Amino acid sequence: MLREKKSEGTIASLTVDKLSKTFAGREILKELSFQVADGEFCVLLGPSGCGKTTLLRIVAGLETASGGTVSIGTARVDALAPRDRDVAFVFQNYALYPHMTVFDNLGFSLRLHGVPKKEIHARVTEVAQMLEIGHQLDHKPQQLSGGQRQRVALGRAIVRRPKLFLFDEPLSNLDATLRTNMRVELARLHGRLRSTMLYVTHDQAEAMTLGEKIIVLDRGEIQQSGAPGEIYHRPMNLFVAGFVGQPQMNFIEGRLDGHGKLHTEAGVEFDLFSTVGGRAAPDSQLTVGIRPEDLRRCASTDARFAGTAEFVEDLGSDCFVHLDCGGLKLVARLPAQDPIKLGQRIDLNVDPERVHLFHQKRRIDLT
Amino acid sequence: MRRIAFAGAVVAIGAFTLLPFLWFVSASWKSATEINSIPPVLWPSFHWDHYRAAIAEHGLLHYIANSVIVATATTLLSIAIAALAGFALARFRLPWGRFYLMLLLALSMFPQIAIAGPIWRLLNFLGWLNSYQGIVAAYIALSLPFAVWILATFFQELPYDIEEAALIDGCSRWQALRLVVLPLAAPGLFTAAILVFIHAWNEFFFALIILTYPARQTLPVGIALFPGEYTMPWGEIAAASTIATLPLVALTLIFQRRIVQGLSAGAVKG
Amino acid sequence: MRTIFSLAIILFLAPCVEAQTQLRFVTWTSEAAKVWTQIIADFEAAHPGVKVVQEVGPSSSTEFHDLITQKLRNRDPQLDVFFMDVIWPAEFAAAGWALPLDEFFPIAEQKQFLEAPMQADRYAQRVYGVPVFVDAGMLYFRKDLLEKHGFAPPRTWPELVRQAQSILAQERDPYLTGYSAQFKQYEGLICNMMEFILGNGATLWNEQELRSTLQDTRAKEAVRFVRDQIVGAISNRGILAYQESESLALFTQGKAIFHRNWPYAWEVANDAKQSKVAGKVGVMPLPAFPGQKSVATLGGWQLAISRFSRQPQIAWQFVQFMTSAETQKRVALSTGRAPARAALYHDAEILKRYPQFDSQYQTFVRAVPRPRTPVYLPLANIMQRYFSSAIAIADSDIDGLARSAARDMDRMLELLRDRRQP
Amino acid sequence: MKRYHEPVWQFLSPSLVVVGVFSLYPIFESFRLSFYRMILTLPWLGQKFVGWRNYADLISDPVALSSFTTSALFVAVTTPIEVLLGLGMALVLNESFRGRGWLRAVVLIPWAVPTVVASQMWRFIFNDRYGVFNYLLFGDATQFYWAPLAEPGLALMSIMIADVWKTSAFAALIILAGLQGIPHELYEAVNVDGASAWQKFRHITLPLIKPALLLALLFRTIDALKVFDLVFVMTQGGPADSTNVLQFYGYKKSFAEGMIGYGSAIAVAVFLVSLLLSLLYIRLLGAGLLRKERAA
Repeated sequence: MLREKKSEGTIASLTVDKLSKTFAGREILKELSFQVADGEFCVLLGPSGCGKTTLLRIVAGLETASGGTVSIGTARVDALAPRDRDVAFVFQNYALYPHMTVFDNLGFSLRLHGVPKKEIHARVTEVAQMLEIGHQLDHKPQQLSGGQRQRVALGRAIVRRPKLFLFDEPLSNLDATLRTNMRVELARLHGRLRSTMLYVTHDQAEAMTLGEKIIVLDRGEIQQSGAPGEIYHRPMNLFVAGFVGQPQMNFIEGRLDGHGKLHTEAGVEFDLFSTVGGRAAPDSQLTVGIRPEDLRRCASTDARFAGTAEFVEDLGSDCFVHLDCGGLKLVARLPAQDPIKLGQRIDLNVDPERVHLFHQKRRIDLT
Repeated sequence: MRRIAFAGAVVAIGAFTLLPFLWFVSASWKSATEINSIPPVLWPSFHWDHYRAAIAEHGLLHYIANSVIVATATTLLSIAIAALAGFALARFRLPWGRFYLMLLLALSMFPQIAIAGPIWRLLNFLGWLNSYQGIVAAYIALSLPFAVWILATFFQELPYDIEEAALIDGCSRWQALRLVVLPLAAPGLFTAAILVFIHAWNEFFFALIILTYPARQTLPVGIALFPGEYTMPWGEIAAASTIATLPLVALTLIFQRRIVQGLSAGAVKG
Repeated sequence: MRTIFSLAIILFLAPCVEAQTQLRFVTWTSEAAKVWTQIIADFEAAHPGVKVVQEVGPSSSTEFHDLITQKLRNRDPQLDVFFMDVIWPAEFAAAGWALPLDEFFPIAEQKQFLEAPMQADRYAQRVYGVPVFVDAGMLYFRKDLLEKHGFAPPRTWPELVRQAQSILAQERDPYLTGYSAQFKQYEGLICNMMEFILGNGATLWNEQELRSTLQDTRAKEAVRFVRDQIVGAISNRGILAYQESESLALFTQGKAIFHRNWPYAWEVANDAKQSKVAGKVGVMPLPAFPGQKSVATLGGWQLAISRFSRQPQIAWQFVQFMTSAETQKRVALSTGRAPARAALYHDAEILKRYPQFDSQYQTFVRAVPRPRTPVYLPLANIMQRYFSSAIAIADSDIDGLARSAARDMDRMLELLRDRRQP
Repeated sequence: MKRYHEPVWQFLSPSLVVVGVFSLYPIFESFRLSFYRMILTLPWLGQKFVGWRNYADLISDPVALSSFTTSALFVAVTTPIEVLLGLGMALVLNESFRGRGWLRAVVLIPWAVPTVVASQMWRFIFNDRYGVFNYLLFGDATQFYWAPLAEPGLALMSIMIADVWKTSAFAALIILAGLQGIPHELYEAVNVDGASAWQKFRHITLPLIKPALLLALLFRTIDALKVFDLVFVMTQGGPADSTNVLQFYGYKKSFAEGMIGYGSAIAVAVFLVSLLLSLLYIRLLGAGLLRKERAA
């Protein structure tokens, strides 16, 4: 999702330096450091339990870190109470004030900061129109639908015009179609507000559509951070490669012989001499990674893989074929036009340029 | 079949709780000879001079007034203090938080009779004997343990993220408590309030030795003044008890839904 | 929240009015409260500059004792004059709570009062209380039933039992009981049992040798008589739970032939509004065992001055006023409680209003106080436990119970031995 | 790493002050006095520090031992009945039916009536002649009449009945709250499997209200050990000392006989028994009652 870069605004960037957190003996965050530029939409992506929510709560001040610092703009905030950090936090289950109307929910923070009534009314109604919840202002949260409640939670953050927006998986409670719509709305919203946003999710589709920068976390450590395309097309380690991409990348173990030829467990060979060169010692273990969409059908003569279709997921737009190539399980993403029947034998090949190579879990660049 | 059994249970419970009390209330409308007539007279002859005597001669109304003042002040202050403590114990991860809760529970186990003497000396030292603040301070101490327990368990069940949203929106802990937590905790506060109120309304021994000015004496002491050295005016005591219990019954009738809802910790779904 | 704290502030600053010298009088709400307030008003009129502040406790002796001792044990200066039960003088004197009144209360003045209460108010040759009114145990009976069955009022307990048994047999009223009295485990039980034991020529304790005499055969005989002849025979077992009000109720409902109670019962039993036997009631001194003299336990209340009072002179003026002949007469006339001054028993006006005082006078003169010792209350608890255990269980081991009760009493009395008062 | 200070002390100080001054000080005073021997009416005996002698006397004092067994019997009988009755009442009150609001208020009457009044009431009801207890049971056949407060065996039972009447409502309230906390969907789920009322109770209701049951049991045990007003008004420990509960015996020693030291020792004994029982309950029935550690 391309958005034009915003000129230097007043919205400060976020700096996290060597942040660590241990709880009951367990190391949850291990000296993380990263930056979020002004107005940038940064996504923290990772499986549940990887510490991404804890990190977000530490930035918000709802939890204290065991070490490291957090700064918004130039000021260090890790010693400040949440209310002094000028951040907004959109909770997973919205955390709306059940005893207040939507209008009061939206205007609550302004009231606390002593903003005059007239201005509160103006800003609240403006945001309400923007989020199409203008005619729910005097309802109570219980009377709203899930989507509406989610928008009120969002509105509550927007009204404040905070230095930093924090999102804790705000879409996870919505149904699929509503979730895709809200993704687009969030992205459009970011485009208009140009505020710095830190967004936590385990849903990679959200990460890819929303994130201008994605930080992949696992077990409290940053696996990789970069633009969505970068993360998808040049995963720096096995974890990122496996985690990003649906369905998951195929992995094939293999051993490099003296002449740059890779012998894989399925008996398939790859001539990598020209690409690997001297960068991998002979006889070392390598892992080959092939994205399902990179596998294409070909004539049996120059087929690199041949297998029978064990299971076919037909999604209409295309279909995922689960193949058994003599014990090696592969998944290929083939166009829906030529449907594959169960048990059918097909031949596949891959453009060597698009193959990913990993040695001891680290990526080896082919070019 | 289940319907009948259930209806039977309802009637049984109603009878078990109400009949003994109704028998005593009926004594308030019986003449002196009817009250302890042998064999007992089941239906009273409905005359009202016991009520007149209880109110006019024994000054029942000012005992009730004193009890209302003492019980209300105790409830308001006790719940205010207990809410603060309960909130802190539920929200801040204090290493000694659990110890403090257990200490409070232990304190409530100590027989009040035994600490009546030292409390009397304390109030005497403070010059608070025969004063509202004296008896109220003692009652707050007596009721705090179970008030804090109820409120701490209740706050702990309240969904935390609503409060965190308030902190983010700019509340201090105090503002978060006042503007967001207390409105949501109303049922819990109510339950603790009713229990504290009833405890203060019923307490006898402390009031006996602390409040000796007629102008300050509360209801249980007032009713203990009804009997003569050898005479037991059942009629007047029954009348006084009926009048004294009505406000409480009315109170509980109005708020009974809130009470039960409060006790079921975590009843508020975020 | 703000409202809560503002309410608390108002309460804490409740102003208390300071008037002239305050005389603090701790009493209980008597049946005739109006009379007392009027008397106090008269005292204040006669003593300008003195304001009597009344503090009130329940009339039950145990609860009033808890309240008064709380002030005295803590040397509370906010206490000048208070009512004292007839069994407390020794305790309050030894504990240093009651002020000796000899300097205010000359012997000549003491002679005006009945000897029995005066004896109770002395401890170690000094006077600690001025009697206000007296009580003594008496036998009430149904004159009509006795006449109907041709009986003269019984002189001895066995005679009473025989009469009760024959009346019960003939009346055949399922609710009727022969004898109603106070056998609940409380102070009243001691008053009742003392009348049986002393009525059999025995005693509860030996004052000179400071030891219990509950094990004497005559004492145990009396207890066995109560267990077998009264509780086990002519009385309903409910008597073991009766205090004055329950026992009197049986009599006023016409369901008791004989009834032991204090003088107040005469007024109640003869009041048609409260009693179904008004006019059919006789009263006489309690019976005794054959060959012995009738004994009545002494009761009643006195006025005492706290040793920690800052104004004993004014306190004495108040006590003197409250126990003056004129005040005593007013109290006797309005409350019907037997006065403590002997002369009033020959006062025409009083006798016209309460003729029974004439026949009861002898009982009051000869009434016997309970053991006068600083450890009376501990002894009382031991005796209550003994008597109740002895008469409440049909085949109780009276000898064994008496032995352990005597042992416990002696152990308490032992504490007095090493510190003989001068 | 500096962190902002949660205003913990602002929240806890009021309760600490009140509890410290008006609870801890008196209780320590009682503990201290329990190591002294004094008889207020014999001041020349002075106030001697006698260490554990009061407690030694307590163990060897036959009246104290019998009052301990009376108290133990009272607690052992009343608490289970009150909790069971409370459970029954709570189950009924949890169902929705027309008069539910009224029944809930009516159920609270016994709890709202002052204890001194309730004791007088039951003394009035249990009177063997003009009380309604005998009349309802036996009508005019006085030969069958009981004298509940006069028979050593029945007296304690009468006090138990009065206590059960007075406090079952409290237990019912706590258990009812536990019942209301059970999410409704659980019952719907098990209905689908066609569970009987008993199975529903056994497998869903009971396990989930265990904390509430424990709380009710705990508070009732603590209060039952401290029973005083009922004994004071109804029987004064009689007849034949059969209702002389520990708390009443302590009161008699401290207030009537002026033996403050010994009376305080009895109070401490009541406290320790109560503490022991509570710890036993919490150990046996699970610590669900205590605060769960807040997850990260």
